[in-house]
Amino acid sequence: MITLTIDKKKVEVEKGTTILKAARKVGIEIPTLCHFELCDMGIENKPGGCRICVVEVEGRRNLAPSCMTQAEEGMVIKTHNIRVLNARTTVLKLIISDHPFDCLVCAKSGQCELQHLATQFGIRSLPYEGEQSHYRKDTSPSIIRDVDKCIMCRRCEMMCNEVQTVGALSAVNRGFMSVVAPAFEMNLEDSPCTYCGQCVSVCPTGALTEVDHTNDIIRALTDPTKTVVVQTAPAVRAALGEEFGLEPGTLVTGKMVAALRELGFDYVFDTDFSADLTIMEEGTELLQRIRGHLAGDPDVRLPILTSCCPGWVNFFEHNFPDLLDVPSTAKSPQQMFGAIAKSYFADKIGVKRKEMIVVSIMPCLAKKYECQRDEFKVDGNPDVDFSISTRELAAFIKKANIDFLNLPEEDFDDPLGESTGAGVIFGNTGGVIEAACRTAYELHTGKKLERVAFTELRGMEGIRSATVDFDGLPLNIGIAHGLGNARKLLDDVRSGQSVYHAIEIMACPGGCIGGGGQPYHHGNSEILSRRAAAIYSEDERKSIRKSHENPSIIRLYEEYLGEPGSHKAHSLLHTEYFPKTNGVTVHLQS
Amino acid sequence: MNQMTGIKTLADLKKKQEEVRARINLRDKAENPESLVQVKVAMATCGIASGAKEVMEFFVEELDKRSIDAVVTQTGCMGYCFAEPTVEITLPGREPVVFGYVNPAKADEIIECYIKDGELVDGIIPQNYDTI
Amino acid sequence: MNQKLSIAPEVFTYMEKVTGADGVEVIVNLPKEKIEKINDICHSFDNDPRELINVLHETQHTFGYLPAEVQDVIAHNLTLPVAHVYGVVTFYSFFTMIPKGEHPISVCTGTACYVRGAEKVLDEFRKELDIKVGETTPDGRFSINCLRCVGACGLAPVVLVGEKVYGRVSPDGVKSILEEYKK
Amino acid sequence: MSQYKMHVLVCAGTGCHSSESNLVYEMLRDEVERKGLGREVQIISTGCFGFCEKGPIVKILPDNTFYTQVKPSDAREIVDEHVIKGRSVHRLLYTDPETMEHVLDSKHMGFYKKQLRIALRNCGTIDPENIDESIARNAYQALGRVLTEYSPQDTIEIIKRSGLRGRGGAGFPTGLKWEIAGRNEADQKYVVCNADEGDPGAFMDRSILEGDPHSVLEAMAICGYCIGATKGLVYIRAEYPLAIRRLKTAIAQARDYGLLGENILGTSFSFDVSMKYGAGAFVCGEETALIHSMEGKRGEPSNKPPFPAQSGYLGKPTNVNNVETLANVPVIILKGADWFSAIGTEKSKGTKVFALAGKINNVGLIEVPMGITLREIIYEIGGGIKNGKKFKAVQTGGPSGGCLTEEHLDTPIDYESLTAAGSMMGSGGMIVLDEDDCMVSVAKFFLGFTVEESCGKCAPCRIGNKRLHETLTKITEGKGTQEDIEKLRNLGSVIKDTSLCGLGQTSPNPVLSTLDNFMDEYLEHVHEKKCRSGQCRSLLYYVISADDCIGCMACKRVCPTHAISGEKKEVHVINQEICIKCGACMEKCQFDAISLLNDYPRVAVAINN
Repeated sequence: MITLTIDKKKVEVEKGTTILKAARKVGIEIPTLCHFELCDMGIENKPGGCRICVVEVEGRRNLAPSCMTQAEEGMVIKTHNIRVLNARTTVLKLIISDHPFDCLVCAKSGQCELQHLATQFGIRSLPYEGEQSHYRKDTSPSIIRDVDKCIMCRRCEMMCNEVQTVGALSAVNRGFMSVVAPAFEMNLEDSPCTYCGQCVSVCPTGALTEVDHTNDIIRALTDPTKTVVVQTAPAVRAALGEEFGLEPGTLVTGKMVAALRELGFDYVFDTDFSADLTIMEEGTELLQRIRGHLAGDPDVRLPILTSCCPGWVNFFEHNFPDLLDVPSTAKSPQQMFGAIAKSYFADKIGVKRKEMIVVSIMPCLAKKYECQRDEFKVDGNPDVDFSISTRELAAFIKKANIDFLNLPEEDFDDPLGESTGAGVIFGNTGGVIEAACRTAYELHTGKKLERVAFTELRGMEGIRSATVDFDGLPLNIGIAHGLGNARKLLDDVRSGQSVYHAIEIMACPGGCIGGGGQPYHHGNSEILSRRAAAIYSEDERKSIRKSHENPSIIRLYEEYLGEPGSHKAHSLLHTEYFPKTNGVTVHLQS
Repeated sequence: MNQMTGIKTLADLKKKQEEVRARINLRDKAENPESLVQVKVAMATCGIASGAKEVMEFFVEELDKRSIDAVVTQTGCMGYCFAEPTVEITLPGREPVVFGYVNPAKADEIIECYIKDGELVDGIIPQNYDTI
Repeated sequence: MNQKLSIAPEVFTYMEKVTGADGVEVIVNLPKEKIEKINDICHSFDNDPRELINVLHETQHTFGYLPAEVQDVIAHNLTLPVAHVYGVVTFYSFFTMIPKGEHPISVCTGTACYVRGAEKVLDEFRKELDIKVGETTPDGRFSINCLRCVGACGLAPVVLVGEKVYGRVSPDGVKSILEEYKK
Repeated sequence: MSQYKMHVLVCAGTGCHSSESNLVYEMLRDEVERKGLGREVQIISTGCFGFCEKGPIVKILPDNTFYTQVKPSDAREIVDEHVIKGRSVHRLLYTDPETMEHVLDSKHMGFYKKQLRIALRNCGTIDPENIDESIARNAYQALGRVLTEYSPQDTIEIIKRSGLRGRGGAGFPTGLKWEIAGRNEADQKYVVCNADEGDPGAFMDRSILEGDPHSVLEAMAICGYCIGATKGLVYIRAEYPLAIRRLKTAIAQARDYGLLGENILGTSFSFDVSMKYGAGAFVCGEETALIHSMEGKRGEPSNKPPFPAQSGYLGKPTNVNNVETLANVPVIILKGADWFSAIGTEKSKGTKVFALAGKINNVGLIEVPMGITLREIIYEIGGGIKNGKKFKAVQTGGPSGGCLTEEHLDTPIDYESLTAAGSMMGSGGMIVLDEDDCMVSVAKFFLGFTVEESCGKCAPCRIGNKRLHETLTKITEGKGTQEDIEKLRNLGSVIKDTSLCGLGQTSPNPVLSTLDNFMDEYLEHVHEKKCRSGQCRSLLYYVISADDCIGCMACKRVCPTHAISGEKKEVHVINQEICIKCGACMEKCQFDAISLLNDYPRVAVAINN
């Protein structure tokens, strides 16, 4: 243990602790900007670049960045004397001097960490005016890059390279002209970007934001000829409340449904329903493959990989084009919902496909891209028209001056609003495979599952594995969240060393609850675990917790699809994958 | 020079150094000529005509053979054309002395007596000049 | 985005499939010989990503510049994201994505040359050739670059045309230097 | 083996090489062969003599005749006159600028008199492409002694006692650095030679590598032995092709002889050296940036600690030393710590190589004992200011350093005194400025350099230096205010205080030191709109003389901004507020009525108004 003095307070910390954390221990909050961490997940960004967190260490010539200077025995530290305050303020003014002053119309206004600091420091003048760097604004299907607002905190670069191993972004150029960008400053759309949105979720300013589709939805809602159907993903209900000041982990399912009705959606449905449908299809495929494998069929590929996560799908299309036959062919819940809504449900209510608008509320930015994919269109009409994030929904509710906190709790509409606990846990890492196990176990063994919760599949470690006993058939399950972890499992599959029968992958750390479209967690990993806990508690509250027991699902198969894996199910609920090659050149030809 | 014979020990290295030292001997000496015996042979036309070249070679080879650290240089005409070949010898810490009519035999005597023992020998030309 | 500038016209003539060390097949707009040359260079450094800078040196030495396609092939060989390669190329001033002129002019703007009037010499070159620093004349004959100290401070101000060094250059002498190459 | 009577040394350093010294070498060799003197006269191409101002240099031994600015066509005369007849070629001798007399040999040249060459001991004496010449001059003897007689700790003690400090800039004690790297246990460690000399106007490392590569290789091996490393890396600028070639040759020759490789000199110690190239980034001189660059990444520095000695190249303990530092090591081992520590001042031992440049007569590379004064360097070694101008300042330490003035001329030079005077040792660039130099412009020049070379990682350096440069530009354009001067000071001190690495921590020095020493010039620029040295174009004023103007209207017609007023046959006046200083009027005037002043023409304005 090391004892040091911070602002005249004695503090004892373990060796290796940074000054920043030592200060927090005694309630001294040193402002930071580039520093970012999700400590439970081993994710940390501390390039030491912004110099906002500098403190004075007695005996040292220069000010020290508290985020990366380790505490030493006997250190005497001042975190707010005049020298430190002048330095911090000057540096902040410098950063602002190379940042657009368009806060009023910035997508990040109110959520911007730079803006918060300017408020906290009481910046009233900008004496260091000068040249500002200007770059092209780049809009992709999911993410907008407005790098004039980049402050070179490098968080996005860290997420994209170290955590996600996507490698779409890198710091480029040097000095004043340096900025984070894709290779050759090409469009994100042409880069190996997967739209996982983790860069957006950590960007402190408005340099990286989602493409906002709220106005498209408003247009649809005001069009009397359109029937507007909305689906909400499981992770949204566990996080939306944060935007209205509720404690992280507060479930707001009922209020969310009420708010969507208030906003004017004609039908408020649940993606959990199509999650159950996914289990029916994917679980069936899993069983088929395993049975084929056991029967010695050489054409069967194992492991089977889940395919609900569009960021993950983009990732393997880019990086593992040789393994396109490994993932399940089942569409994601969002797309299954769209396909069913615009066929089965549209028929049911007698609305033409073209007159129905399907909107999804997602914790995810890759969903925006997914719903625009050509495979998910019929005669150019997409199964899901618009996908907005949890954050966009919150902004929409606020814009409509709906008193969210005092809304009554309401229920989803029928029939696409009915779901089981299995559908809900899709929002957590490990949830999809757990839901699949619940159904596959009963379908395979014909026995009733005694213990519904496969707790061995839960947790926050990046890569987890468990062996599930299917009544004498041991199934090896692998789970990865975060694309960097996924890459490790996929490298094993490629080299033939994978020991798993089935692998669940989610692109975002924590799964969908940590998605790129969720309310900003600002590096507080506690928020993620509370959202996860909320999802599991919703599962426990549900009377039905296995997808194949969902009455609406059963009815859907009876009335429309026939069997899971039937021809009709295949044409509506399954898809195929395409190789995408990284780099400049492929794009240049087209 | 890349004769692939590796230097395998410190003794090898020292031996190698002895072998190659001659290459740069002259340069080492030139750095501190004051501390060495300096021999200047007048090598203008008149000197060469009267055999200065042989005398110079004799000095170069013999001083080396007799292990005397010396710098042998040539210089222009010293102005004593009557006494060519002329040689100026400077012992460390002493004034320069010029000898006239030097031939290999005389040179041998100069080395043995003056350079080795500091004893003056015949043939000194009075000094009333400045070295250019 | 100056991608157009970075691609030499002849590059479009062929398209080849390349399999990088990562096993992924890509299609690159480069003639086969060039791809093979790049592969050879990468291979001579064991496709080691840590040798990226040495690989880039060698490649630029061979091709004269590092267009996007070339960086792409290098990235695949060294199993690096192409963004990383681009990040490195744009960090170091020695690397260029624009082909230099037939006679690349480098004006030393080190301190010794600066205090002896390098800036005025540079201005004169700019005026004479009507291009900015870092640009190449439309006919591809000349390009101007600045460099920091070639260590010939005794000759300040110093100008290099290709490998040839011109010392004590005055603004008046610029025309005659250019004349030498205009024939 | 026949003994050569005469050695003709031809400088083949970059400076002389640029002025065709290779041709001089070839012509001399051919001429000597033709005259049948090949067995008596040896022609050697060597490293830099340091006297770059007058290159190419040819030095003839043993009489130390020093020929300057030798052209290939002079070869015949040198051979005919000097080699054969023993007569110096007077027109090629160095002329003392004060006495205007020819100096016969280098021993009597002011340039060399005060120098003490330790790091440069072999530069200009040996053929760097021939390992035998190095071996003859004791190369690898120190390594041999260390390997056979001393323990690593003994060796470190010698270096520590010698007082040797890093010559790359900050002056960290070398022995201590080795000790720390030695203490950290690891399966692999690295010795890195930092030859990324990016300081514009400093070229000592290049000269050492070009002139005496084996001293650096030997020192790296000694360091490897001390810290327990078997791998050495030289990180060298790609802009130094000659040094790269010589170093490659040296490594190959040392390997051939078994002086690098497995079981060196029959001991259990193995060590080999490979090369990594820089690619034009000044910041890579900073050791953490250098390591990132060697790993194939952007050369961005990272916070220290961890120091490279703890976690460096590939995460392994790494000792980084600069070329000049290493070149001192073998001599210290052979001659002893006491010999070395007797040279220099109390805290700064030994010598320092400086690259002397700018407005000085003898531009070149010099090595002087620590503690020598600036006056001795500038006036005795440097031969005074060029063209008899008045000395104004000397800029040391390159872009990280500051400007020293008249009052510092008698300060003994060492690490501490330079820092105390607001500058720093840096890598040893020394640029002399005279009365024609504008100090604001000089500060702007260095900031321009920093802005271009800043890596962009930390905000104060990335944006702060840009703002400093912009403010200085504003001042040189005559648009500065008193507030700007104060802004410069605050910004400068915050950038120093908060930047991530040495680049940013020192980059405001040129501004702060000129503010300290030349505030009057700043004030003149700001308040009087005047640049006394006439360097700032915007602060020059075109004025029409009432006596000479005949009112022909020619200037008025040609003025692009209509700044000239006046009726036909009346005296014309230039409105300074509108004038853009294009000079068209002056070019047009046939009566020499327009002149250029560096004082604001208040009288003319008064008439105008």
